[in-house]
Amino acid sequence: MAEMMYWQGILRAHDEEMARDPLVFAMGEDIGVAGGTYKATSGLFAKYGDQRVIDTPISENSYTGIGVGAAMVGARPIVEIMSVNFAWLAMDQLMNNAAKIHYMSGGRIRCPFVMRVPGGTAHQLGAQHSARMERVFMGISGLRVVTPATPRDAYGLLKSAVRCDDPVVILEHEAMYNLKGEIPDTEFFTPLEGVEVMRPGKDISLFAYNISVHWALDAAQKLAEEYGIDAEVIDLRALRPMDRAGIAASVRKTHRALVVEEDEAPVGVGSEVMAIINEECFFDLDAAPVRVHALDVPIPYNRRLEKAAIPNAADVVAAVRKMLGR
Amino acid sequence: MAEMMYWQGILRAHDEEMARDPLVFAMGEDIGVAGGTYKATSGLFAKYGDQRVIDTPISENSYTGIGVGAAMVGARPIVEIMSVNFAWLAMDQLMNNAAKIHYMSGGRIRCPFVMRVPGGTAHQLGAQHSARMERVFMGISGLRVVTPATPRDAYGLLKSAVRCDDPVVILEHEAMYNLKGEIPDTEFFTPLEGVEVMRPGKDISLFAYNISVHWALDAAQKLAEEYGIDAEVIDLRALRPMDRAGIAASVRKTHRALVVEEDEAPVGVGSEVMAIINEECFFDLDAAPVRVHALDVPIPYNRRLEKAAIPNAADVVAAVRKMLGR
Amino acid sequence: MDATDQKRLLREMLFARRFEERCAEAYHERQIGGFLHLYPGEEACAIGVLEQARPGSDYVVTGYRDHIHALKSGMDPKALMAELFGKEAGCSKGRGGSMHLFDPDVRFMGGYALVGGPFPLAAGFAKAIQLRGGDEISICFLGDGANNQGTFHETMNMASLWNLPVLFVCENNLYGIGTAIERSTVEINQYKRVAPYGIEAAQCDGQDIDVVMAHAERAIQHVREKRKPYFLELMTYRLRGHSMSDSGAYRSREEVEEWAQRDPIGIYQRRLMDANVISGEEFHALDQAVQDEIENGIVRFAVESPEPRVEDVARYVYVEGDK
Amino acid sequence: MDATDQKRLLREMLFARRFEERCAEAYHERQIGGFLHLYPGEEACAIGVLEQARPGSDYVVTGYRDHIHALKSGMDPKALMAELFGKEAGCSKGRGGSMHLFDPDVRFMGGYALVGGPFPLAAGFAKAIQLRGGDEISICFLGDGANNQGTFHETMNMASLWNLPVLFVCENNLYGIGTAIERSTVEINQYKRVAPYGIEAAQCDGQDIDVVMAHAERAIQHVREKRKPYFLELMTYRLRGHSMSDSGAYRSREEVEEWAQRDPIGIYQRRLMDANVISGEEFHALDQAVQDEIENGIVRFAVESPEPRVEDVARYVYVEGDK
Ligand SMILES: Cc1ncc(C[n+]2csc(CCOP(=O)(O)OP(=O)(O)O)c2C)c(N)n1
Ligand SMILES: Cc1ncc(C[n+]2csc(CCOP(=O)(O)OP(=O)(O)O)c2C)c(N)n1
Ligand SMILES: [Mg+2]
Ligand SMILES: [Mg+2]
Repeated sequence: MAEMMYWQGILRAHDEEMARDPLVFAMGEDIGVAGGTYKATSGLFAKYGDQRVIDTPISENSYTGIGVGAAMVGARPIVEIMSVNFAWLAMDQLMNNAAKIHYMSGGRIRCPFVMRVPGGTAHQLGAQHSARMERVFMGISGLRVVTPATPRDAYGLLKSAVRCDDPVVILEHEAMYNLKGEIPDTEFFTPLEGVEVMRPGKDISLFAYNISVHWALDAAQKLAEEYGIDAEVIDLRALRPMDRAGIAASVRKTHRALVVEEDEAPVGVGSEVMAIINEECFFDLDAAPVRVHALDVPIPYNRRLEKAAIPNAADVVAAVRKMLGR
Repeated sequence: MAEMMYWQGILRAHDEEMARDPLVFAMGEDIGVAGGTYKATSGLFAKYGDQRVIDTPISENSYTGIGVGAAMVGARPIVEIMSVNFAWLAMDQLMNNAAKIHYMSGGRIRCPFVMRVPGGTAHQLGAQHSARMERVFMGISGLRVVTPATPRDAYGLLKSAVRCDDPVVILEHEAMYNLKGEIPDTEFFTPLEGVEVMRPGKDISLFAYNISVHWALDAAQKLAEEYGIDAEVIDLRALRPMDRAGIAASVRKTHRALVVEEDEAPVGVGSEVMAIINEECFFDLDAAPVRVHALDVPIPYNRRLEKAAIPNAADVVAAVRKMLGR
Repeated sequence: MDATDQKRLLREMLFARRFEERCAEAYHERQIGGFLHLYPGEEACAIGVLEQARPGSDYVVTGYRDHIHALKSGMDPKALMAELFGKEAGCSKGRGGSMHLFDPDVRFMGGYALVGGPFPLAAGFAKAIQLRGGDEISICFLGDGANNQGTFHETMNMASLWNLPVLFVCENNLYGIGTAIERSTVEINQYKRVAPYGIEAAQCDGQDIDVVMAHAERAIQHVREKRKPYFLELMTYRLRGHSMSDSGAYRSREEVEEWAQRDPIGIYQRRLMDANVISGEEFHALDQAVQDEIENGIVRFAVESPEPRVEDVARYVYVEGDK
Repeated sequence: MDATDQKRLLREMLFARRFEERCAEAYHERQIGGFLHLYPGEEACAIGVLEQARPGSDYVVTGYRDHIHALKSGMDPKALMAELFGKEAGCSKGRGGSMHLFDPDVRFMGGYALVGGPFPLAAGFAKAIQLRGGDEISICFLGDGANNQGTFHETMNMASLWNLPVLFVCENNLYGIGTAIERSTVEINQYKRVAPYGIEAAQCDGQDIDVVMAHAERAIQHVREKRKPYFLELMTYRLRGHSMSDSGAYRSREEVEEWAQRDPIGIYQRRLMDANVISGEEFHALDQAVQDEIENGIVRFAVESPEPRVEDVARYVYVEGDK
């Protein structure tokens, strides 16, 4: 078990999969010679050459489509979109083609396409470079959407995604690439479905994903230490399909639910988790479920405004205390 | 008060606004010489000429961006995207620029941009031509999103959108252009915010929008006639921003809620309405709120499968009966 | 090309014509739904080009006007017609319809409704070929209107930059739905648009299958041997509307009439008759046989095939869910 | 151009250089956040082209490397620096930052972070001009890398087809971040890429402001009088990294050194000194004055300006919400 950074986990997954299968290849802007904006593909160009580690022109929709086409005939592309807002440019190929081809062809064509997308609010990057778009990817039938909260899952989800015969979008976080954590030395695969209980608890379920898992864990610690509240922290991890049973199981145990997300609220992960809870275990609830989320604004540049727009562990603590009246 | 078709309402709104203001102009594929796929711009080319009624090349992202640019300096574009799936191609300009420019510029630039998008599941058009994408538009701060259920609102919402200084997306329905309804002879404007009670009732609130308003109304009639259930039908109409107070007011009255949408469930209008109800009036609920929605599949071509994928009035009736135990 | 092959080609074009006409009928009888885009007038394009390719080995992709490309790629016409009828025996199991034909067994990769979408897919097939090695190529057919989509520009650059073995065939029929090419496009000669990408290109008559084949041969050889893209523009015309709901008001009667004179089947039929390869009677018999096959072999099959089971509506969303 | 104007131009370029260097310092001191893309080495491009335009009347738009375009368009440098410091007095009220400068009062329309996004916006400004009448034009500056985006192709076609009065200026600095132009683009001469759109185009040295001005004059005259687009490619080089986090490892020391010899300020300074327009002492004094103004007039203003009120974070989402 070695301590590695988030980006190193991603790099290791690339390397193992590329060494194993000559049809695995990586594409994206500045991923080759430069090694990737976040180093997640560093060294691969030298090792695997320019046919398998491809620096693309700034043509998001078409290099995505080239990846989709290659996947349709058996190759295993890993396409990086440098920052999530740029994914809007690639949605046509991703949504209209990758997501639908298996169904439209009556199951005759498979599309083992992987897209990696750094996103989130980093540091004052402004409205056109700060966003989470999970809501958008999650809305489309045929895609799988996962998002790692730890270096271990950054590694394990990419491994699983490359082996999966469905198109998978992996949402990473620009502020998490240097996060450290343990990754087992032997190969392993994080499942593309199912939640993970990051901290068991009995008083309330905190549902989170990606960076907000860390806010939830911080909040849970503080709630335990200072307020004697025992919060369960659930990493949703697989955003599509979502693990309805896993969500319900936790709520049945704690009878209270809070969803914390970096994104603004309307039509997002929080609303979907709430809807699932309503559908699965409404009468198990002792209190109205709560969303903790970003303000509904484009992300501002000014650092105070930016901070004000994004939730944090303290917001979770406050919301839980309010819900439990403590 | 004249009876008009949905497309005629849209056409009348175009015509009135273009006659009034020389900076109002329309763009889209085949909207000019051919008069538009659904006739919604027919006759305008002859009346206003090719500088104001523009047949575009098949270049969705850029003609959308041209509209956005023109709007930023005071013109009033009405851009038609021929069918909603093509909007994926235009998302970059819509989401990254139109939605954010007012905020990013600290309020210094306005973007009175209007996009009209026919969508929905028409008749066996298949996965790449059948979709509702309100979930996608609704998720983005800075946009307004509305959707007319009647010819009156098809007229009134476009009128309001053209006069609005914010970017507005209007979601129309490919199967509704020939729908008939009354439109007042004098000019009027449907508000871009707020719900409308289409049928008052006391036993349950049926939340719907666009085509599903008609399913809800049909269901309400049947519920009243056959089961003595008095359903209130609410046309959500403004999907962003959503009228939280209007939604809550109805639930406080009926204590039961159902959302019916043409779209598949995850991360959509239904989940957002449920989340709002949870947040606004959880303890007013006598039963778990329910979503009636499409199956979570790309829309199949075969007509039976297509029918099976999309909900209808009977599904609403069944869900209500189940909820009320009658 | 010997007489047998010439007769076969004539038959293929005639078959394509009759097949499409029969589709139109079935559409009017509401046996076929959705959007239906037919190919009459353009037969020499798909058939001429693919005559020079290696069906089952080379990948083929196109837009929504895809029936004849699918057939010439080797798709069973019964599976095609059954698809249009929405049947389980259809090439896409009734899930796709006219715009979404697929047959990976013969490497016919679709069938797409979004204009411009297939450009990058075709380059992607070529990318996979490049990784695997071998001398297969990828062939992409699209219309003139598609060239205004950003994917055209982006894909041409990458295909050339990365030496992808892909042949782009532009079927220039002078219109995108109701918009005449000169109203949407500055450079109406499409083959001239790829010069900045360093892609070799040519333009030729798309109504004369011999001309098409001659150009396609060179084009395919270029792609196959040089492992580089090529762009071939075929000047053609659709004799019917864009789709079944098209009034056609945007074209003059004279224009349509002029092009009808250059019907690819008429041109080739006259040529073969002049050369005594086929007689008027033989042609008539051929036509009868074709229609008979379509009616009794193909349409009947489609009519009699079972519908997909409604319980299976959620199958094929994920590969996992296939079972 | 008389000596006064020549000195003014030299001062403007020097001001631009010192302004950017001071931004880099402020970034290292964490007074400026986010992404910061600086312009040293490219000053002659924005300043030379816009010298020929009509600031406040013509619309100007560019990407994220936008400081100098904003200044030359007439933006108050205090408002610019305050924006970088995230202050309420900033040109975008602290909401935009370096990549999103706006000043509609002088028709500087931004400041965009997505590569290729401004192409259609610029054409849109031109469309509005066309509807209103008048002889204003729209000017769009973007890099070489942006030309691989689909919006380039789509916008060039429409701008030409509809006779939109827009000047596209390509600042070809040979790289898109760390990718050399020949690794991303088949045709490295960018002005040749617009031929299929029927757009007049030229390429020239972007380091010599006299050359830039001569070409820009012709280009702007073409757009203003003919009411048609024009494409001007300026060959240039950025002497710093792409943004503040760039290691620069992808360029050789020799290459950078060679281009540093062709620093636009050095070229112009030498020319004016040779012509006795300015002496070495005068230049030194000018430099001192510029630095003094930046430090004591501009940076101080930015430092002392108040932050936006956190309560206002949700303002400016909708126009309605402005009050
Ligand atoms: C992205 C997208 N935009 C618009 C359309 C609507 N549309 C369908 S076919 C067509 C015209 C295409 O013309 P062309 O490429 O010349 O092909 P043709 O039909 O003439 O063979 C258009 C605009 C679409 N299907 N997809
Ligand atoms: C749509 C989009 N894709 C990718 C990026 C990341 N990116 C920022 S600048 C840049 C290079 C642009 O190069 P060029 O257009 O030559 O401009 P330069 O920075 O050299 O002035 C890239 C790839 C982006 N900002 N937007
Ligand atoms: Mg055409
Ligand atoms: Mg550059």
